[in-house]
Amino acid sequence: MSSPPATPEPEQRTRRERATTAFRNAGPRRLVLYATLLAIVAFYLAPLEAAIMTAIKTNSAFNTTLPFAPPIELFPPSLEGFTLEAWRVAINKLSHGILNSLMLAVPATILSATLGSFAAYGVTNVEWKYQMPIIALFIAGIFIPYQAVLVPLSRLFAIVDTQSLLAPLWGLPLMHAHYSNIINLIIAHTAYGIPITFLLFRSYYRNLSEEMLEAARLDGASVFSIYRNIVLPLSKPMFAVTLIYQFTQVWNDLLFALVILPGGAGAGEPVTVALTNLSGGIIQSFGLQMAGAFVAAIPTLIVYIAFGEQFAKGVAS
Amino acid sequence: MANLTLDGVTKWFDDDGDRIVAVDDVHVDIEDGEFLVLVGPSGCGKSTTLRMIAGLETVSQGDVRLGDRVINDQPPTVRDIAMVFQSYALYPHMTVQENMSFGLEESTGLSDDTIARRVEETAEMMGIDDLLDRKPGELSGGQQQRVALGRAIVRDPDVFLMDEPLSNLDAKLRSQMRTELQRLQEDLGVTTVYVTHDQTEAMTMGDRIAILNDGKLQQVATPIEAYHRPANLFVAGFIGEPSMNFFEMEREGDVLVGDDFEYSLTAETLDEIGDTERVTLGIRPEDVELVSGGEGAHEFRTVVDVVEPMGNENNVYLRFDAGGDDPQMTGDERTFVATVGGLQSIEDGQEVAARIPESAIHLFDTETGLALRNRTLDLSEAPVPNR
Amino acid sequence: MANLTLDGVTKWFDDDGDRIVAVDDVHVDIEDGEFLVLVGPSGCGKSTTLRMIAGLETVSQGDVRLGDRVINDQPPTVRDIAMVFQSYALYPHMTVQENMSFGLEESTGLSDDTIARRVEETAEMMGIDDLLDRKPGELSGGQQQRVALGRAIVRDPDVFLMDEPLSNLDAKLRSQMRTELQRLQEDLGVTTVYVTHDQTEAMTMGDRIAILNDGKLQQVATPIEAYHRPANLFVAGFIGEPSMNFFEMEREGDVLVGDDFEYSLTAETLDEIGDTERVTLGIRPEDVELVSGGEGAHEFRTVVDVVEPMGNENNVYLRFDAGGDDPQMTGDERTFVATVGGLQSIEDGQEVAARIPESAIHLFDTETGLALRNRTLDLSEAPVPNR
Amino acid sequence: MQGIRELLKKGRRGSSRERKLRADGGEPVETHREAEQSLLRSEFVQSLPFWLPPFLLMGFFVYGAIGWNLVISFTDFASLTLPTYDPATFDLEMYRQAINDPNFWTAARNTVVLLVAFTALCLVVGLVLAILVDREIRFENTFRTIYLLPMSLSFVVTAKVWAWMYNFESGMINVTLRQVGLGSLAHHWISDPGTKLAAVIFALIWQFSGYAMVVYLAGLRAIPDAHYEAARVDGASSWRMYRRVIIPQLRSSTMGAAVVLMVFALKAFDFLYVMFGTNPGPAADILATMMFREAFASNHWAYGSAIAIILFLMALTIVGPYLYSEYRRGEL
Amino acid sequence: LGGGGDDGGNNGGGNKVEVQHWWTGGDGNAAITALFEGFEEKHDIKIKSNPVSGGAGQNLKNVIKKRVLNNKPPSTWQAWPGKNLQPYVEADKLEDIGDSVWSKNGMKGAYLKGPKQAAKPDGKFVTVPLNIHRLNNLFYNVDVVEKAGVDPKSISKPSDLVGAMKTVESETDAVGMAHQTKSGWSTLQLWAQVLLGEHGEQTYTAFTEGKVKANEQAVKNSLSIVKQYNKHFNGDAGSLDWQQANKKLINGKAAFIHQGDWAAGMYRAQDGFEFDKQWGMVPYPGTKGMYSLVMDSFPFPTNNPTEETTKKFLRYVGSVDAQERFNPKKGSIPPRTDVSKDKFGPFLSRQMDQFQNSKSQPPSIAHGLATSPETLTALDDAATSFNSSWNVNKTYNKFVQAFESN
Ligand SMILES: Nc1ncnc2c1ncn2[C@@H]1O[C@H](COP(=O)(O)OP(=O)(O)OP(=O)(O)O)[C@@H](O)[C@H]1O
Ligand SMILES: Nc1ncnc2c1ncn2[C@@H]1O[C@H](COP(=O)(O)OP(=O)(O)OP(=O)(O)O)[C@@H](O)[C@H]1O
Ligand SMILES: [Mg+2]
Ligand SMILES: [Mg+2]
Repeated sequence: MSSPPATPEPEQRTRRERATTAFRNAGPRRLVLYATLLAIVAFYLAPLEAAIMTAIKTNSAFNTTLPFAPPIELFPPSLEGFTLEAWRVAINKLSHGILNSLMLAVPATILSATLGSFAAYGVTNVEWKYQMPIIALFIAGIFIPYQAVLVPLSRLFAIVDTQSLLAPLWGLPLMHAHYSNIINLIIAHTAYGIPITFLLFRSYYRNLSEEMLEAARLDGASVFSIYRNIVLPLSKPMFAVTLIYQFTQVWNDLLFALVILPGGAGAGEPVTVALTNLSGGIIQSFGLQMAGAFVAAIPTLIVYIAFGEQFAKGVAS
Repeated sequence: MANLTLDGVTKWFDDDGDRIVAVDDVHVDIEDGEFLVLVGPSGCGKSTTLRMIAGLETVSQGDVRLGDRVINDQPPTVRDIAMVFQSYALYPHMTVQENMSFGLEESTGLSDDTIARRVEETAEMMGIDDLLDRKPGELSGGQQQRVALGRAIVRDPDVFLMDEPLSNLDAKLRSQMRTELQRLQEDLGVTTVYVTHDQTEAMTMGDRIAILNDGKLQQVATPIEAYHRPANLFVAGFIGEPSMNFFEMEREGDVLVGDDFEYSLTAETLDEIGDTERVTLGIRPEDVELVSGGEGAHEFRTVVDVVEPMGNENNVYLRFDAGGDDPQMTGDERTFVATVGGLQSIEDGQEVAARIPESAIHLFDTETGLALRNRTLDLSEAPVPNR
Repeated sequence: MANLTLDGVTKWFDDDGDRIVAVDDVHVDIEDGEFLVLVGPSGCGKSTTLRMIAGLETVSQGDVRLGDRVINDQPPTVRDIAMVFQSYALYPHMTVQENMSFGLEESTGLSDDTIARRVEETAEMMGIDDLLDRKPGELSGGQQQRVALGRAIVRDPDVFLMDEPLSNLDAKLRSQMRTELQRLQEDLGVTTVYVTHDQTEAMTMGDRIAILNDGKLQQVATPIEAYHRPANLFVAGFIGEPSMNFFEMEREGDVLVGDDFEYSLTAETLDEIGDTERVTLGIRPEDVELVSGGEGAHEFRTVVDVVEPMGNENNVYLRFDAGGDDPQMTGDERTFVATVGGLQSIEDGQEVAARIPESAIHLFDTETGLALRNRTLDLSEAPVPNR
Repeated sequence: MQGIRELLKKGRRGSSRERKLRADGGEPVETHREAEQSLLRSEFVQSLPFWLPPFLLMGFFVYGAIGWNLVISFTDFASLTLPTYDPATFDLEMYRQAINDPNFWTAARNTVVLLVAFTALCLVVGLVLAILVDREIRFENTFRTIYLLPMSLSFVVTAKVWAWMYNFESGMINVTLRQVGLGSLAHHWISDPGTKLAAVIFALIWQFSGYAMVVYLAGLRAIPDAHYEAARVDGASSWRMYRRVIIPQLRSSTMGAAVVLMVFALKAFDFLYVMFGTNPGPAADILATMMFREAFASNHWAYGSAIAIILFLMALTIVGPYLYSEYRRGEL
Repeated sequence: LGGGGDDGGNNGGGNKVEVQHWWTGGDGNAAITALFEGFEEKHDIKIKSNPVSGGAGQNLKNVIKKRVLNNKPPSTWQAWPGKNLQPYVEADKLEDIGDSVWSKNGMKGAYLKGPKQAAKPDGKFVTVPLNIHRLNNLFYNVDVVEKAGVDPKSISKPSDLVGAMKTVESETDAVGMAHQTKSGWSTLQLWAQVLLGEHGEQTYTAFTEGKVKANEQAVKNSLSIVKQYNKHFNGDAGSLDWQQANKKLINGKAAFIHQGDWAAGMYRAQDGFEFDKQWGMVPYPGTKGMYSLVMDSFPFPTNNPTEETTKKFLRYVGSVDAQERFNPKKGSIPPRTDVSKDKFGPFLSRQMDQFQNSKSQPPSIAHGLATSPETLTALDDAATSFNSSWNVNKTYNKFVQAFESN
């Protein structure tokens, strides 16, 4: 006995365009659409493009060329207006900040993502009473204006002197006393990062199949083992999103650094602070400002361009 | 392995202070090795019952016993029960091999070798040994279903619980897996509780079926018994497709009087009714006979409303020939169904006589719904021409 | 209102340069007021065909005609066609009233009063007039379905298109809505194209059914014709549940020789086969007769593999009695099904003789799948006892 | 045969009420309740190591700090003398001072303007972008990434870039205007108090409209194709389809995006700080900058804390109802 | 806790003097580096230089306040003296160094009254001024004023400057005055000079003492003069900082600029832009004979992490050697009157002469020497809004309030 072969379920593509067939058929309207999209691209990129151009211009080229024009003379061809001096100076002045930012952002990001994942699992995938208030407190933490904690925060790190507490550490090779400032920042960023990482992980964990987790319980796995063997491996994509998001947040922060750092060079200032201070010299150069801005932005730009897709997904959730 | 007993098991949920009773005082005794099917309409508490057995839901009242142990308070982890979920609930990041090993690793102290061997044996038995290195995402629905089963089987549990395991498969595959599953359970002889709301699965798969409605157990019986000897109106209406025809009647002496017709009863039947006044008469569509005459006992003149040809048989919707009825206004409530062989040609509007043989009728107390009398059965007929 | 014609309609999709032909040269003529059901397995192009008629998909080749107009290039907006979607596609933020008015407001210049009146009338007809102020989220599945229908009806279109409108309902509700829909269409007399992959709907609802497979039209016929006179193997296997039993045979003289049995043919039948060598013999489960003897013509000794009691009938899975077969290893491919009355008691392992009457067999060319001979039919039988 | 159907229906309808009645009658057996408790407890206990440490850390820094901040706002902590945490000296003096401080009201007004204008415009731009991108265009990901790109930048960076963009003489906006012969429109964008706040809002929209786009895009994608098609078949034009069928369905996307955008707006401090220093002037001063200025530049710690608390309450009035509605919808 | 900070963990570098300042670039950096070198040579003690840049010193001020509040001050730091230090004194955070520092090196004799006054905001010496910038300057581009036929030396009152600027603008392409209105302080200091020049030192002092209402006419008048100046400011004043404004003078796009004499540092750095040839400076009209003070100084905090070495450092700061190393590079003049002029260029030498011969040294309002920080903030605020509104009455009212709130 034979039966007709079972056709596999076709992959149903959702095609919005079906609903707007007119657009597909009418070439001109399609062109208008793309033209609009490109114009918007210009709007979003123009400031960045012009800033880059400014950053590679000599002062005189800056005064004589249009902001968004490259510093290249066509008649006669010359690169006279081109210079990387601003970049050299910017990198020189910001390199310690970049280093500090890395030392700060990487651990803070990993810590807050991990803790966020822990917490989200603990209140989402394990059933117990009264978890709602806890969840609400976690989530409300996202929306707290940081101004509301600044004064206590600065008082706190004045009272809790990590530098003295960790004094033995500074004697070790490669350690500096001012790392205590970075440690303070790591703690703060971790704590304030938890709510958002919690939310990201929670929305992800809520959508994990309940039945799958129950299956694991029936398979004899403990709460810990379920996390370790099922939830954690499945969280990889969400960790990517969270890490990207949190990294940019920490990297870009200025406020906490202003408040928590005691201030002063070598005190572990992250790159945003260093960039703010870039204008300290007498000669104000837009080229230097823009070059500095880009030097400081490069890591997050790279992260975005490389992982924009996941990021968009995470942001949307 | 052991027999599983639900002893007055009740489950209520808190809903903002209100109590929602999902399962209400259910008693079932499931024999060692028995295949019990739990059926009922959506929301009747099937899944909840199953989940209480598994330990995924606490028992509000009553006992769940495995053998002599009350297992109410045991966490699922230690119950030695395996469950197959509707969604299969395979671990998507693990290979089939890992999916199947996971339970053994977590719940037993077996060596890796032993586990690997057992997984391999089971996979072979299930015909999925060549899929062991794939991940669930790379499997078809049927294959996933088989892996889910394999994952349960490999643990060699005391009890299998299955919650609509076939409902995600397409019709053809479902009927194939149905037979396979049934055969497998017979071979393994593991006590099994199987939840479904699919008629066919309920009727064909179980040793016995337990029919739930609104959290209350309606009947536990073999499929045939449930079909032919329903305990009450609900079971009678729920089991069978098309449903049994019901007519609400008043008893007047030895005659039942309904809106459309009168039905005389023999003394024997009258005895069974006792002194119930309002009874519901039920007759299965295949027991309604279409005859040419129309003047015999228990024969009624009817008009064909709609014919649904099903190929092998036709469902004929009949209307009592009250004469002069506006045909357009004929609501659903006035028709009843007869199933006739697919080759008989019957057309809309045709007048036919329907015979409702007394031997085939069911009678229910309209108030309580309880069965007063079920059809007479003679199951001794030998294999004979089937139509 | 007008008749709808698909004239060599073809649709291909671009898939990274490759052409995927979803609908392939389909010709159907749908009469004014006819109810045509489009069936076929998943992915066969049913929805695509419907969407081309609606104008939601461009036609790659061929014409769609409404009356005499070719409507290929008309946007959906002006086609005067109403569609009921599988998901109902009710606008969740509008009340039922607004949902139903929307189409009239957008496509006609009717005054608000007129629209309100028409909506009310339709709602009354559909029995949803007390739901008018609710939003779709507050309706049950069946109510939503009714609203979706009402939304289509209120527009009084030339053609109704319905894409699996019942598939989201549960079994009981589905069978109820089926009859209701059918009756409604008869009353309104609007040309309707109805897509489904549900057997029962296809058989019971349509005036005619069009069976599609892999984008190609297999047969357009009345349900009964398609059941009893399938044009090819695909239709024969697709229509009917349980499926027709197929046996691949070689012709040797006037005898068909298969793996398990031989089947002699009368001259008349041989004529119909012509000189085809490899034929597939088909027999519907309900045409397989179980007899006590076993030595008559076209009778074969078999063993009962599994019995599936369905209540009103039993599906009996039979295995040819080749003797000594390991019962565990009996794959699905070796069994065939017979449907017998529900009251006959037959048990697993029992030996029975199966008769395959020559009048009931279908023969197909194994290579092309085309029907060589369909069963003889005598539809003239008057209403007689049905079993 | 209607009987059974009716029965089924009745059963379904009546069931919940009946159940309640019954359930109220039955007395739960004590042991079971205990069992339930112990089971819960074990799950609960096992979940503790996961959520408690992060919760304590977060709770201390977020809620602990807010509480502390509140306490400080009751003191008269200022300048270089540490506060005395003596409840007897607590008063609402700082709040009174705020109410009487015209700067506070300017800042509050600017904060509201910034919140509302920025959020609303961002949503509009984001919606338009989302609709444009959601048209099965080629290179959709590229477009989307570009539109979202500014969001990756620090406020410090965008403030630097826009400070230059807005420069009267060499800034790109004025240069471009002059280049196309609209020199008369060239303007002191960020020094003229009339345009200062608008310029800030514009730059912030540039930075964050991509976010609104992404949220709306997800919202649009969540609307079944069938709704577009049904609207088409119903005879609606594209414009009407979006206006009447699609956009009304984006309410929850709008809510979600709006709340997050407001949070961004509250954090716009960095932007203003880099662009204008601690004192952006009355035209662009917002509570966030005012708080920072008062606390960290003028050392009016208590006063700054009071402003912070007011800002926090403002945020709460936005977020509170949102969270509650999410909770009601079971989305928390 | 008080002891906790003393454990020496604070600077991690043992006995190094930690000096915080905001001279992170250009002249300032060169100057302070020279000073540090001098100290290290002399005492063989390492300096831990810990600069905080940005915000025109505001950032450093915030840092210091935070550290002092937390009882973890640096050894010493760059601070504007005068009333700026009042909060520290009030909170008892600065120590009297009248004996330990000021009595040495003949400091008390070598400093003029003005600077000494500024070093003891509360009557006790708490800080050591290192340098002096003059505030009452009017710089001009020689070419431009000559082309316009204006003689800056002949302008005797601030109000007369308006006419001069008109002439400049009618005769040349240059604007009358380069100015920045992006932040408030430039306008505040400009207005202060106008007040000083137009209404005399007494009124100026009365204002700093809070007697605003008593001088309503003077205040309003000086404000309206600045408002008149506004018509002659460069058009992009609102988006510049002072360096960019100053460049306009260098480029000949403006005739005048009012700034502290730090502005001359830019001229010095510009090739071919020489004092008295391309640029010139006169005391701000009406302020001849006065030397309006802006100073940097180094205070001595209580709870000092390196008490003795800090004192050594402060003594050094008050020494001729230190001031001779520092000031020529910085473009400022030494507060000590006994420093040789050899190392100072013609401009600074002239300034030193004028300083030493000045009748009075009024402290700068805009730099916090004359009023409490609170008042300064309020005045700054007022100037910031004046920058956009140019509303004399409103600004006057704010000036009044600036003193009232304290
Ligand atoms: N966690 C819960 N909280 C409150 N009520 C619940 C909960 N789980 C189930 N219920 C209710 O209990 C009843 C029984 O639910 P159950 O899932 O057991 O039904 P079911 O028979 O499995 O239905 P289905 O066939 O739809 O799966 C339903 O009315 C349901 O709404
Ligand atoms: N937009 C598309 N692009 C490419 N291929 C498509 C597209 N839409 C449909 N197809 C393909 O066309 C074929 C027919 O699809 P269609 O949706 O018409 O099937 P169907 O018969 O309605 O199936 P189902 O019963 O699953 O709804 C399928 O193979 C499908 O993959
Ligand atoms: Mg269920
Ligand atoms: Mg389809």
